[in-house]
Formats: sequence, C-alpha cells, structure tokens
Amino acid sequence: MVEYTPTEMMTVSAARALKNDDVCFVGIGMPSAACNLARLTHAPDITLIYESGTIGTKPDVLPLSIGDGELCETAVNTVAVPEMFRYWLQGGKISVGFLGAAQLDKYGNINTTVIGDYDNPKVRLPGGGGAPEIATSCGEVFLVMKQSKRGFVEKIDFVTSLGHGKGGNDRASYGVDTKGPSRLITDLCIMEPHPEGKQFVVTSIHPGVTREEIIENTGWDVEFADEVAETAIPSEKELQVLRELHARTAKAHGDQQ
Amino acid sequence: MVEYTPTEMMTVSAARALKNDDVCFVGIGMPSAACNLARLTHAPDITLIYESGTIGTKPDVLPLSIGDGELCETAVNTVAVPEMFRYWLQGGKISVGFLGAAQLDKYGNINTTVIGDYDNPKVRLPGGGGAPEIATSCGEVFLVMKQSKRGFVEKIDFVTSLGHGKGGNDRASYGVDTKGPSRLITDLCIMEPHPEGKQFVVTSIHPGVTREEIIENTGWDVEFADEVAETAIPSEKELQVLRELHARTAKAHGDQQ
Amino acid sequence: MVARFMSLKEAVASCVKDGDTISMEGFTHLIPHAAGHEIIRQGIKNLTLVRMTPDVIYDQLIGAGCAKKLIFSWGGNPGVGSLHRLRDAYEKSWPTKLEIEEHSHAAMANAYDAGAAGLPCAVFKGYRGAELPRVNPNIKFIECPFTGESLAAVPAIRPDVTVVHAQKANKKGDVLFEGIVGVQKEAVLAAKKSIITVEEIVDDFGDISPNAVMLPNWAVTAIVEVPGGAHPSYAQGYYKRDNAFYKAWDPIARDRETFQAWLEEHVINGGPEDFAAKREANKG
Amino acid sequence: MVARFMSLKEAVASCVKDGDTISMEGFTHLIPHAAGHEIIRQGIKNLTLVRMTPDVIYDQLIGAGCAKKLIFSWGGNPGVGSLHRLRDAYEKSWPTKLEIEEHSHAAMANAYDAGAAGLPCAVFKGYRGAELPRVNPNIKFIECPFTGESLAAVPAIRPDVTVVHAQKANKKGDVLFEGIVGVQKEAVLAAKKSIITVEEIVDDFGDISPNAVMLPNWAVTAIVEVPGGAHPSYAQGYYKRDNAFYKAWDPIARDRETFQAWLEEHVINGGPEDFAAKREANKG
Repeated sequence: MVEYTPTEMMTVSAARALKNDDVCFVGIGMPSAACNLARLTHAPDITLIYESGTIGTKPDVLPLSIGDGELCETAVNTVAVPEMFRYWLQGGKISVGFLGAAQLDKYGNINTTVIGDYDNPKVRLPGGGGAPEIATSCGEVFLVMKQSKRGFVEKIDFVTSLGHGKGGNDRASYGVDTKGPSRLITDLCIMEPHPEGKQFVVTSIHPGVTREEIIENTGWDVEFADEVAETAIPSEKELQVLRELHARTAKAHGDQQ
Repeated sequence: MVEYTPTEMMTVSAARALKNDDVCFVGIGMPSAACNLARLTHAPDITLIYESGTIGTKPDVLPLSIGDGELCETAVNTVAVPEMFRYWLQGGKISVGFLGAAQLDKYGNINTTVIGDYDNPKVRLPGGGGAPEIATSCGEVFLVMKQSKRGFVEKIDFVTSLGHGKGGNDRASYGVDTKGPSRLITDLCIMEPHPEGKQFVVTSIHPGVTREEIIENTGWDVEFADEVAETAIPSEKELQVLRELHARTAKAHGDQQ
Repeated sequence: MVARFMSLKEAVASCVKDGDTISMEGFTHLIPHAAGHEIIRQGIKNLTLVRMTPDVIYDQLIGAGCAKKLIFSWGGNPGVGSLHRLRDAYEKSWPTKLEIEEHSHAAMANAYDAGAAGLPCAVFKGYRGAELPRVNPNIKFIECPFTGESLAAVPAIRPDVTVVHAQKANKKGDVLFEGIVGVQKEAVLAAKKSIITVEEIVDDFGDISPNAVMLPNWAVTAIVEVPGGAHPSYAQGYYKRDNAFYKAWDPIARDRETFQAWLEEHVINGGPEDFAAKREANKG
Repeated sequence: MVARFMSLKEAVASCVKDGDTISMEGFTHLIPHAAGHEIIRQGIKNLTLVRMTPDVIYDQLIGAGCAKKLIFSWGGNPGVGSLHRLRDAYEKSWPTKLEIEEHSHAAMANAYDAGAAGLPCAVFKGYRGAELPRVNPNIKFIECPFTGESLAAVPAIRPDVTVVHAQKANKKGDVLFEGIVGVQKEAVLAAKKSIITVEEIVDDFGDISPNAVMLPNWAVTAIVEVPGGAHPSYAQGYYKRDNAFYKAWDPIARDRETFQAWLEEHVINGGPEDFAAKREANKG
C-alpha cells in the first residue's frame, strides 16, 4: 500500500484536473507544485504561464518566487509584464487559472487582502497581485487550499477576487463571461459548483476521509452530491515525481522549503 | 559659384533646421532626404525614427518605403508599431516631426486625404497615415513642401492634421500642448508662424528668389517679416553629401528615383 | 488547439470564408503576398479587408473583386504613388463597389493592440483637431475620469482571420518574427483564427533571445511553409524588397486590362511554389 | 539630453529629492537594491514609493523611514511571508506613518503602460466583482462608447524618478535588458528622470536581436555601473537569486532592533562596491 500525506493527495488531485492542452496561469506555492506535477506526468505539453511573463516554462525545480531565473531559462518565450496582463491574460488566451487563498466562501470568492476591516485589519495579507483579473479572465479557475474552519468561511472579510459572487448568475452580472471557479481541491475532498446555485458541492472524497471531517473543517453548511466518488489514491509514479520535484527544489534553494 | 537646384536648396534648408540632439520622426520623401542630410553633415548624433518602428536608424541609402530593411539593419533598436505610436510618439519622446503635404494653409494645417469633397473626391490621396498624431504629439513640427498656388491654399479641402487651427491659441483649444508647425521650408523661402497670430510669415528668402515669385506661388496673402534674411546658399559639402546620398539611393533601388 | 502545418490551399480553404473580416499585415516587411494570391484563386468574396497600409497586396485583392470594405490608414504604393485598383473600386465601383473606413496609423495600431488585449475599444490621444472624426462614426471621444481630458476611442480590431508572414516556425509550430515586426503579433492575437506563412520550418530556433518576438504554437491556427511568400515585400535575412516590382506595379494596375492579364498569368495560373524563384532573384 | 555615466552617489543626489514619487521596479529579476541602499544613505524622506511587488527592497526603505506612501499590488516576501517593516509602518506607524494605495497587478501593469504611452489613465477589463474599488478612490469605471461595456480605469503612473537595474549599457549609454523584463522599460519611459544601474558597461552589445528590449541613451538620465547591484535579486547571465537571503530577511525584519543593526552595518556603513562580492558569491 502506498503511503502519502494529505498535502500530497491534494497536490496530486489538483494536478489531475489539468489537461494536456491547457494553458495555465500558475500562482506560486501549491498551484505551482500541482501544475508542474501535471506537466511531469500526464500533461507533458501543458503550457504553464507565470505572471512574470514566462510563457511555456518547464522549470526543473519549483520557483521560490514568481520570477526565478529557472522560469525564463526554460520558457518558450518571455514577455514584458504589461504584455502578459494585457495580451495574454486579458486577451482571453488562458484556459485555466490556478489560485490559492487565505479565505474562501462557498461561491469561490476569495480573499488574499486582509483579515478583519480593510482600514484596521487584524492581519494584513500580501494583497491581490494577479488574482482579481486571473479570476475573471481565465476560461475557468481551479482553487487549491487546505481545508479549515478559519479559511473556509461563511462570509469572507474582503472580496479580493470574484468567484460566483452571490451564486446563481451573479457572476455574469459583473459583465464576466468566463466560467469562474469550476473546481476546489482540498486536502480532504474535491468540490464543484452546483449547476444552478453555484455553491460548492462535495463530489469526491479522498480515501480515508469522513464526511464529518469535511463538515468540521468547513465554515459553511457542507453539501454533498447525490453520488460522491472516492478520489483515486496517488499512484506510485505521481508520488515519485512529486517527491523528486520537491527534493530537487529543496536542494536548489539551499535548504528545506 | 556653386550651382544647385531649388529642390536642393529646400532640402539643405530643411536639414539645417535640425539639431544634433533632436529626436526626429521622419516621413518618407523630402523629409527623409533632409533628415539624413542633417545626420551626414552637422548633426551626426541626431536620432531618426521611422514609423515602422526603427529607432536611431542610419540608412546609407534613402528608403523607398517607410520600412525598408536598411532602416532596421542600421537602427539602434526596432520596436513593434503599436509601441512606436504609443510609447514613443504619444509618450512625448519625439522632439521634431517632419511632414510634407498635398495642401497646406497659412496656419500649417495640412491635407493629405482628399482634394474635393471627402465622399466624392476629385483626387483621393493616400490618407493621413502617421501624420494626425505626429502633428500633435511631437515637440514641434517642420513642414517641407514645394511652393505652388495649388498646394498653398487659403482653405484646405480636408484637415488631415492640425497645425495652428484657426490661428492664435486655437491649437491649444484642442487640448494640444505641443508647439505645432514652427517652420515651413519651401523651394523658395522659409516661413515661421507669427508669434501671436500664428499665420506663416516669410523670414528668409532663398538666394535669387523674388518676393513676387513667393506671392505668385502662394494661395494666401503672403506676409513678410520686418527683417527678412537671405538663406545661405548650400555649401559644397552639403551638396556633395546630398548628391552622393541620392546617387547611392538610385543605384540601390535599381533605377532612378 | 495547437497550430497545424498544412498547404496554403488547405489553410485558406479551412480558415477564410466569404464575408469574413480579414487582416493581412506586415509593415512593408513580411507582407503575406502568396497567401493573398491564394485567397484570390479561391474566389473568396465580400471580404472586409483590414490593413494599416493597403499597398500592392490589397490593390490585387480589391482589383480581383474579393473585397466589399476596406479599413485602413494609408492607402498608397509606398514611394511610388496611388493604388489604381483601390481607387477604381472606390471611385468607379470596378469590379465591385468598395466601402472605406479610414483611420490614422495611431488609431489602427492602438485598435490592434486593443484587439490583442481583449478590449472592446482603444483609447488614445489622437485625432485632436483632425477632420476624420467628422466623416468616420467609428471615432468617438471619451473623458478621462481623473483629469477630464478628452481622449479618442476607436473600436478594437477583432478579425475573423489574420494572415501574416514570418521568417521561421519550428517543428512544434512556434513562430519567430525578426526585424520590422509591425503589428503582426497583435493582429494574430486579436483574431479568431490565423494563418502564418513562413520562409522555413526549422528543427529549433537555436540560440535566440528569451525576449524574441514570438507566437507559441497554441496561439496560431495554421502554418504554411512558403519560401519567398512575402515577395515583392521582403523577409529580413532571406531576401530584399523588390523595389523594381513596386514601381512596375504602377503601370500594371493603372489599366483594367493590363491588370487582368497580370492577374491571370501570375495569380490564377500561378501557385505558392512560384515565390521561391522570387526569393532567389532578390537575395543579397 | 543623452544619458550621463556617473557614480551612484551622484546619480541619486542629482535625481531624487524629498517628497518625490519614485518607482523602483524589477519583477523578482533585476531589482535595484544597491540604488535603494544609496537612497537610504542619503536620508531622503517623504517618498511616495511605487512598485508592483514591494518586497525586501521597499521593506528596507520603509523601515529606514524614507517613505510616506506606498502604491502597490502585492506586498510580501515572495515564497517566504510578510514584509515586517511594511506592516510595522502601516499598522503601528513605525518609524513613520505609511499611507497605502492598493491595486491589482493588472492595474499597475496597465498604469505603467499608460504612463509610458503619455496617457492620463489606463483603461482595462479589471476589478470586476472585486472589492478594491470600494476602498481605493483611484479606481473608477467608464463605459466603452461603442459597446457600453463597463471598463476599469486607474490613473497612469508618472513617477518623478524611476530606478531600475539592467544587465548592460554600451559606451553610448544605450541600455539592454534580457530575461524577465517586467515593467522596467515602461517605468523608465513613464518617468521624468531615470537612474539605471547596470552589471557592466561594454563597448558594444555585439550580435543582439534588432528587437532586443532596449532603451536608447536619450531616453535615460543616469547610468551607473554597479556589479551585483541587484543582489539579493538576480541578474540573468551574471548571478542567481540569493534565495537564502530572502529567507534570512524574515527574522532580520521581524524585530526593530535587529533591523536597525542590519541597516547600520550593511547600508549606512556600506556602499555600492559591497555588491560585487555578492555577485561572486551567487554565481553558477
């Protein structure tokens, strides 16, 4: 029996959501690991784009920042940042945006700005960066985030980036014609938006996880699909490639990530 | 005594108007000859820019088109056309725009669009090209054009590009804060705008040209400055460089220009 | 949706249809003449032709009766004179009526940029004191919401198909432009589909700058190898501009019969393979 | 007004003054750290600091008391965590009060582009459904005059001075950027004055692409040769990002006294010449 951590299960599940012909706008951290795992396993031709301007990059190790030299050296082409945001992201060339968050609600609206009040925050987070426009300009958005009551909340403190808004067709009311969050991958399960209401519904549970655990770690009332699948466990190949990637990364960055 | 043609006098006078530290947006034809003559004589460091995107070009022969290979091969850098019009021209980086015209009025408004009515023209000209924005975005504009009643008219048929509008401060009323046409160089004389009224005033007459000839070849009432200079004749060096440039150009283009 | 390599015939047949809005760009350099001929040969009609400088390539398409409308900013044979086929169509509706929509270069360049950037319109400092806004309803003015300054706006260019010529594609279908790159990249990114003719298909681009002007294979629809395909325009590094042809075009196009004879001989009875000889003849 | 070569001390003294709006850019790559230290050493105050990603370089300037306002779109130590000096200034006004104006990356990138393009504002498809427009009055919405679509607008960025680092200048003062070029060219073109620190000054650039990312000498104010001047950021082709320093910065910046000791030792008592050793240490 293969052994793996919940984080590995999450990363592998996220990677599997990507297709070989996707053009993916990659955030740093978990999204970067998932996207590169996909590239090194079932999606060798996937195009990975980082907001630093690197198009079609194939880093051998995960970047620490969004603009490590490795990203440019292994890219098909590197463009200026205004061109990246104007022609490629806003121009509608990206099929999937991959985002994480500090807070998330059941409609996939995300907060990476502040915990508490904007002017007098309890915690000042780094801010939106590329996310507000990644969330609306990419064909669809995958969210990846460890599940917890603190992060998965009924109401986020600040809407950094639009998901499905107030649900239903609310997203379209902002003049946005892209799909928005179509998948939420956590360390416990996979959720997808309800076809009409657009609230997240659990559609697949990772092996060994109970419904109670999911409910306990979610700040909103969890909905389960009529048929909930069990997520396939990570294959030996997936785990091997992911672990080698992390090992190369740790070595390259001179210490433990 | 040096012999020269009126066209050579015009080209030499136009070249002399340029300074060594100018950044000049160059039109094809007479402006191109004048700008390159300046570069090959008194202004070796002048920056010549063609709308094809070539910055700091030093062509050995005059280009037939605005985008001949020679322009790129001898340039400091070549940028995309949107960048040329957005960052360099509109961005206010150009000190002098050099334009010709089919029709011109005494305020330096120019027509390169149609003779006659726009919808039913007597002659359909090529159109504005870069001129409408060259005329407003460059620090100042030099006009170069052979003098004739047909070309120098009281009222142009179509305002392709703004000069001093209706004169006085009219140009500024369009939200334009650049100087506009500051010099008109013809085969007969040099005119400059009146400090207040902004109508062209003859400030220098080419050697051997009479005031009557200027009046006969102008469709508006010609004004002469209180003190009218005589334009210095082309120097031997100027003529030699200009003729060699034309000879090289004719040879390179495979026939007479 | 990675670029497919195909023949020119197949590329035009699969991408361009009657009534399309097409953009064939190349600013003096890299003008896709071979593709223009193929569109004429396939008898495609009612095209809205978009191009900053509708020089000889559009004179041919218009004279052949492919176009119903022209969107442009400077219509001439550079350094030579008028485009006689364009004028004949516009002034005398021969062979068919031609509607025009006229802009400045700055407007067109910004409109391509806006098209590539997914915007509905381009906003720029343009047309101040100029008369085109009086005759072109597609030029409007808006106010900067911060300074109140008046700014020109034109609709973004979003062609159905953009056709351009480039120096190289690699075996993966990535495309490399070098030299005077014009608005080609913007025109391709602004379009729904694109056809790129190239001088050659290489294994890889070798040691080029990471910041080279490129289109990755997934941003392009069809790639066709047509050596010399830009003639009488040029491809830097391959062959020079055939200035003599541009001058020779003037008398050919001046007369309807001379033009039709030329069209018959060089286009209708010609093919993309004819361009290779033109490349050889204009080397060096 | 061709670029002048000068010392870093002279460049900062002649270009940057109290109360200026300055932009120091470099998207992870080519961040002008040596110039940042010089600004701190010269005791310049009340700066409005503009930067998409105010990482360690602005944490140092803010902690040293140079800034009164920060305009930014992502404020963190990439891959590490918070910027403690930034948070201390914003949350506890230490060493002085810091005002913030917050945008998204797309907004800042467009605002630099608009600044370079001489526009008063940038218009883009942004902030749809996002909450920043509620708290930032410098985000407005306008309507496309053709489609009626709502578009975001932000003021163009027009710094008094832009400071960037590049790989090379040639003897004429032209500047070459390569690799991740970020918004540096736009930031320089948008500014009234510019300081460019470079890894080296070469006779000429040799065989580079005609389309290389460059600034001609007349578009730049001051050029300073500072080998290693981007450390702990990197200069592609010269040295790697010092990831260990970025991680080490976290505990240094977390505490006011540790930070002040570091500042005294490495900035106040340091100089641009210290960066050459950093370059050597991060090669390969």
